[in-house]
Amino acid sequence: MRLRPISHSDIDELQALAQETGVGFTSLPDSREFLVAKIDKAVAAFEGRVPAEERLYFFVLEDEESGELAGCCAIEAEVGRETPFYHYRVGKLAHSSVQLDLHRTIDTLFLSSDHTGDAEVASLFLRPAYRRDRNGTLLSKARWLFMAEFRDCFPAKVLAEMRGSFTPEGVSPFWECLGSHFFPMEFKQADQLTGLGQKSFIGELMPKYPIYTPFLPQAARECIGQVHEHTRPALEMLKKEGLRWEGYIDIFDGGPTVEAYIDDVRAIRHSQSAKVEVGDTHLPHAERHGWLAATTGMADFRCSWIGRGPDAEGVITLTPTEAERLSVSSGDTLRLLET
Amino acid sequence: MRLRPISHSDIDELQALAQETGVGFTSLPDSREFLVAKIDKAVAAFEGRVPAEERLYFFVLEDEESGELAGCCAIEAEVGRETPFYHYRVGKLAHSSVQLDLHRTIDTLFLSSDHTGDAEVASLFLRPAYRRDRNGTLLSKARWLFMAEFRDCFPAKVLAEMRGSFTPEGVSPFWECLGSHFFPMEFKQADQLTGLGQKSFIGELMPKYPIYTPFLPQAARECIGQVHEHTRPALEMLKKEGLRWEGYIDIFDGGPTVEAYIDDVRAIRHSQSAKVEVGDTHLPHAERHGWLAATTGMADFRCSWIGRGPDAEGVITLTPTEAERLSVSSGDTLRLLET
Amino acid sequence: MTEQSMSAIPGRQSAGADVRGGGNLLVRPAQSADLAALERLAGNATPKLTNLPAHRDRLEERIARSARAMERNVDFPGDETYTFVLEDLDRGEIVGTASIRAQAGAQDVYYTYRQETLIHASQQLNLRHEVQTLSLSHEMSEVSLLCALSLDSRYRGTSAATLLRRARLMFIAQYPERFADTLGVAFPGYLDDAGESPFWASVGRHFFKQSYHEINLMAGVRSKSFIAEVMPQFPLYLPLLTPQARAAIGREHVAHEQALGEMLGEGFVRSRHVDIFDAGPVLRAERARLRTLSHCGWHPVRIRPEDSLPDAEPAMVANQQLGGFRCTVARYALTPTGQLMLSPMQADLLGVEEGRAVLVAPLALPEVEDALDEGEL
Amino acid sequence: MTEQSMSAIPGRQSAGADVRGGGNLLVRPAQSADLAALERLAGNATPKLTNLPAHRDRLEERIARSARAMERNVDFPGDETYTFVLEDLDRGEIVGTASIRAQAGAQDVYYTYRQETLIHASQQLNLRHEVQTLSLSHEMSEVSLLCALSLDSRYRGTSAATLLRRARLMFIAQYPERFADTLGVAFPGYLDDAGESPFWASVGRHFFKQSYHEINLMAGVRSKSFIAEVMPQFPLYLPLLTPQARAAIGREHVAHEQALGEMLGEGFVRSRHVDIFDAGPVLRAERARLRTLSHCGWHPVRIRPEDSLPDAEPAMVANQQLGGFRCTVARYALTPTGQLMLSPMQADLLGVEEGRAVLVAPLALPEVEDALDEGEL
Repeated sequence: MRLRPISHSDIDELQALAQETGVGFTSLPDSREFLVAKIDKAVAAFEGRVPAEERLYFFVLEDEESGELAGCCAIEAEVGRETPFYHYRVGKLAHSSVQLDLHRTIDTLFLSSDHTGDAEVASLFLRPAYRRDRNGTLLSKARWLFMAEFRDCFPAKVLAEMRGSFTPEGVSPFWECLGSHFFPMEFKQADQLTGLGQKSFIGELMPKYPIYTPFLPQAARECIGQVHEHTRPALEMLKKEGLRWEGYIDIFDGGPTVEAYIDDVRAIRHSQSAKVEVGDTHLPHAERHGWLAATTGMADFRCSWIGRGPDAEGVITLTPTEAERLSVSSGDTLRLLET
Repeated sequence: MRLRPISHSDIDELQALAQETGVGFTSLPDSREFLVAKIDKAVAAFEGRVPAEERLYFFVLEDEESGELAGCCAIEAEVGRETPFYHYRVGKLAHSSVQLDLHRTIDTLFLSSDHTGDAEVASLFLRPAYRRDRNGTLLSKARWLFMAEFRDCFPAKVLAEMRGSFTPEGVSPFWECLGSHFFPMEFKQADQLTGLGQKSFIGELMPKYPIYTPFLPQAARECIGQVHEHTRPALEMLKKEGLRWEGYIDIFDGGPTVEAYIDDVRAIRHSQSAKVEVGDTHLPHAERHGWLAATTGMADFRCSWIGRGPDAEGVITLTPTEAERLSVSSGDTLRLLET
Repeated sequence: MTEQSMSAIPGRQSAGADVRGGGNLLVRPAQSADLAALERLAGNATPKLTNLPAHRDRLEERIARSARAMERNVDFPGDETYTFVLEDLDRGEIVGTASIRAQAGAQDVYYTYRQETLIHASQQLNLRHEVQTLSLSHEMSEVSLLCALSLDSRYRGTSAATLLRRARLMFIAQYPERFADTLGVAFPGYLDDAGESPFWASVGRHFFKQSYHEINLMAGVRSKSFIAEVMPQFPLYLPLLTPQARAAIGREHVAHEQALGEMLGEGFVRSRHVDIFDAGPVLRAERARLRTLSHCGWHPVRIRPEDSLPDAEPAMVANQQLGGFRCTVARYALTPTGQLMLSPMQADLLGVEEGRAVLVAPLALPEVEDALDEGEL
Repeated sequence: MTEQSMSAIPGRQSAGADVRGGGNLLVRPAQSADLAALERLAGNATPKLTNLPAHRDRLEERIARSARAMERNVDFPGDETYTFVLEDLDRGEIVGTASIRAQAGAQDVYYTYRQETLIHASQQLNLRHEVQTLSLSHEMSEVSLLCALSLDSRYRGTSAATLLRRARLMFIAQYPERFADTLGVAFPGYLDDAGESPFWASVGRHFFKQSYHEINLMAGVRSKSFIAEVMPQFPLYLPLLTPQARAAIGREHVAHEQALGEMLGEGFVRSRHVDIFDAGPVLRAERARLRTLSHCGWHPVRIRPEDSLPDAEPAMVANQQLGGFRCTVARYALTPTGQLMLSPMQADLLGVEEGRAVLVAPLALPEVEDALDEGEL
């Protein structure tokens, strides 16, 4: 399994993937036209043909034996540059009176576009059949290695939007109590339009004044900053990297946006460079994947698990298969992360 | 020189200090009554007689030979618990229109009390005669050692408010362009009232709607997040500890508030415990202070420079003078920080 | 002049069987001696009134304040409050009180919630969506406010209630320079069966630690600056309030339904404004549009024996004295030359002698032509 | 009936020497054939008008839209726009145009800035501080808007200007169901010597990449939904605007000073609202309070030879036809029994025969009693 930039020839496989993602994964609709445009955009990004701040890096996880795509993930270099990027920010307003001997702060939701210009990790999907062998970790963490390698192409901060809390019936209490009053449509429709980048309706219909959270019913308040139960493992993984919830939530479902300074992300801080030496086919190989390796080119970026770490001199010995998987040979440099 | 909790007997010296601080140091007015109350409050805090969230830890730097006070500093355990704590937060609002092919974000100042409940390091003052021998660093960093030692008594975040930018004539362009329109008084008066904790006028007079920064004259916009030139070294010191400007500014002068998660502060992360062994009077002694040592009791907290670091076994050997200065003896524990 | 030549103003309807001669009811400025009665009336008000706290010191101050206002030369409305009492002379009892605040927000700001409709339109989706909000407003601060009315319950629905309520307009008619061009009346808001305000339960409760009744009391006896400090500064979106709270907006307390109807009949209209605590309605009107003010007129007094007064429609009659203001109910019995006939007792009550002019307005309001809301709501 | 028996309405003042008989000027609905003239008028408007873009397709659409509105049965104001032209029959030229939008915000929201005063009071410091703001508002969306007036500059200040401006009120008087109870007029705002808007320079400029003139043009030809998306949503604090911008608030373009004065004379008052781009004043009035509407009346037509018409005060005369609406200036010469005397040419112009009723209003406005601002500002 290896992660690499998407290419034009992936279109059929990508569409198959899109059909599998289903509801709630709005950034990958089952529309060939949309997907072709998405690939074009990604290819141009990896080839450096668009300015760094406009790039959408879209990766696929490839089963290099079957040629099948196992999953995908993406990094948007700077969100909010082409379409507005909205959040609610949970802020505190002081309400106090000496006269009444009263002092409290009221939580308030402010519409904000504070994250404009930050990087975003997004669109991670792994086919159910491949949910094994730490493939999910590879998909998720390869992005940190990419960002570490091309640090100059990214801004100071990175964020990830987490799916919010829903009832077992698929209803978002946050939407029902708040968004539904302002958007005369179903949650799904609002979510889809947003996924497709058609967000001008948000600015048009969104309440412009802050929302005092005490006015929201408890069910809605409880959604603020809470994730969907299926999203909890992904959130945990991001938290381990140092991403934190700083009070920004999705305007529709109330799910948290976690964020970090890119330089503080553990995987980025702890990744290291090593020289490649292609060695014996029978090198020791850890039973459980523990080391990630990524190449140093952008257009031909590769990332995969390898069987061992570097030696004390900073040399990483690869099996021929591993070297082939990463398209590297002796003398090349790899960025490694123990994880 | 050693740092210790203030005590009732310091009142005369404290008042001498207060007279020296002068304009702009509003938390230490030359008022005996106020200072007595301040000492009472601090003593109660160090003795654990008030709940952790209400404590104001006020330290003095003592010349243990002359008995003179060289300076002071403080930690407020949780700001905004007794009087409202206000900031402007620089936020972004998206203003975009598909129709006009227009998309921009406008910087906006939101009145906020988001920092309610965070810890604050404040009130640092060092007498000019003592501005040598890294005494300033001792005053500033001793607080991190205190917080590391009593981590449970503090919340997740810590902040420091930095004095804003002023003209050589002592005028704050930010105040002139913004605050003066809403507060019919001089900057100095507003600043003093705030320093004394009499802040209800802020909530009463402050503009309640956000301020669009493009409406501010350039001179005022340039003050946003900028520090007074005298404050720059202090800001640099805090930045090295990992405190960052996250967009909060003082509502009067526009100066930045820097902040960090306490667990991320470098001095707190990197401090270590060591066992004390009192040794020879003639121990090697670094020419430049490089190691800070702090004791582990709250009411009898002491912090000072020592001449060397611990050995490989985590034992710190002190000269009798150093041990006496810190009031420790062999077998005691110290928290050390190389800096 | 024979009795036959005396004529009543024609075409006015009777104001109810309880008015007999009318000489038994008198509205006049409150005096120190009325303190105990005021305290009783404040305590018995249903519901309790923010602006009439049953608080002896405050009431004493209120009376003194009113007396000072009556003594002073006033050229434009300021922080005066005029407090009146209704005296039943037959019983020798004070049975009601009512006030006028010359400027609703003179000392403090007078905050109300203003109902507004925001239009959210989306070109992308080709739709238009209206959202209602309540915005904290001080627009009503400049109006003169009729307020603090409390009436002994035995008199409710009688002409005594009408006299007490509208005598203030007779006062305003005579001293226009002391009052704003726009008058307002705030009515207590709807309370549920448990005596709680559903609006407060959905809104104010979140911002105060005190209860609705405590806050109402504080708003009465203390400065109201806390409102600006504590109440939400940004508009409230109505869809986020509870259905019970939404239903209470602009709805009056049941005990005040009839009074509100009478004020609408007088020419007041419902404004966009409601009380910030209980969402009770605030009525307002240009002074010139009120029936009492447009239908009142000056008439010289002619004193006639009680038993020779013709049985005309009842009217409010007020003298011309500021501090000695008196307003009572008499018959609208005019001589052919336009003098108002009063009994010696009535003249005495009003402190007028023959030839002095009194201000007279019919007690029954003329038919309302346009009690609509002026497009305000 | 002799000439002596004919009488003009007395007590009206002369409307200026330029009115001779008045049969040379006619206001009527715009027709397709007027397109070129409209384009010229739109191009010559000073300053350029948002709601009259010199854009051929838009103007063509405008004429068609007006024609459709005239043909339709309309029971209440909707998205109709009525466009009229002023024809100088002597010259055989279209020399002016003016419109009525039945509902200012029917298709889009009609946004204005509403001037408000916030009171910030501090109990701690015992002071009270007023701060003025401008809030984005759509309250004017419901009014009927008199707009898009452009007049050949040779006619400025003549009765032609008056006719063009007020003929719309003669139309509204006849079809009240088609218009709102409140009418508004928005005047172009103040521009400096360089032709730039100081208000725009201080406000709008920060939010748009286009210039004031480009945005004004776009607001004319396209949907205005961009305003809600791009303009600041929160109120603007006036003290933060430049002095030049503050001075421009509610100030009209110099070329429209006289027109504004005439509209104030008509009974309009300055509202709290100003244009969002250039802060030009928006006047408004209850329809019933306008002089033209309260002083107009129906009179049967009596056709008399031109040379036998008495020299009475000039008046606007309009026929009763919706799509065939005609309004001209004639003499307010009434027979003793109240018929209006018209020359055969005038009657022909209006399309009326003897005995048909026409609506007549004096061209000169009666003295204004209360052109104050109704406490709105």
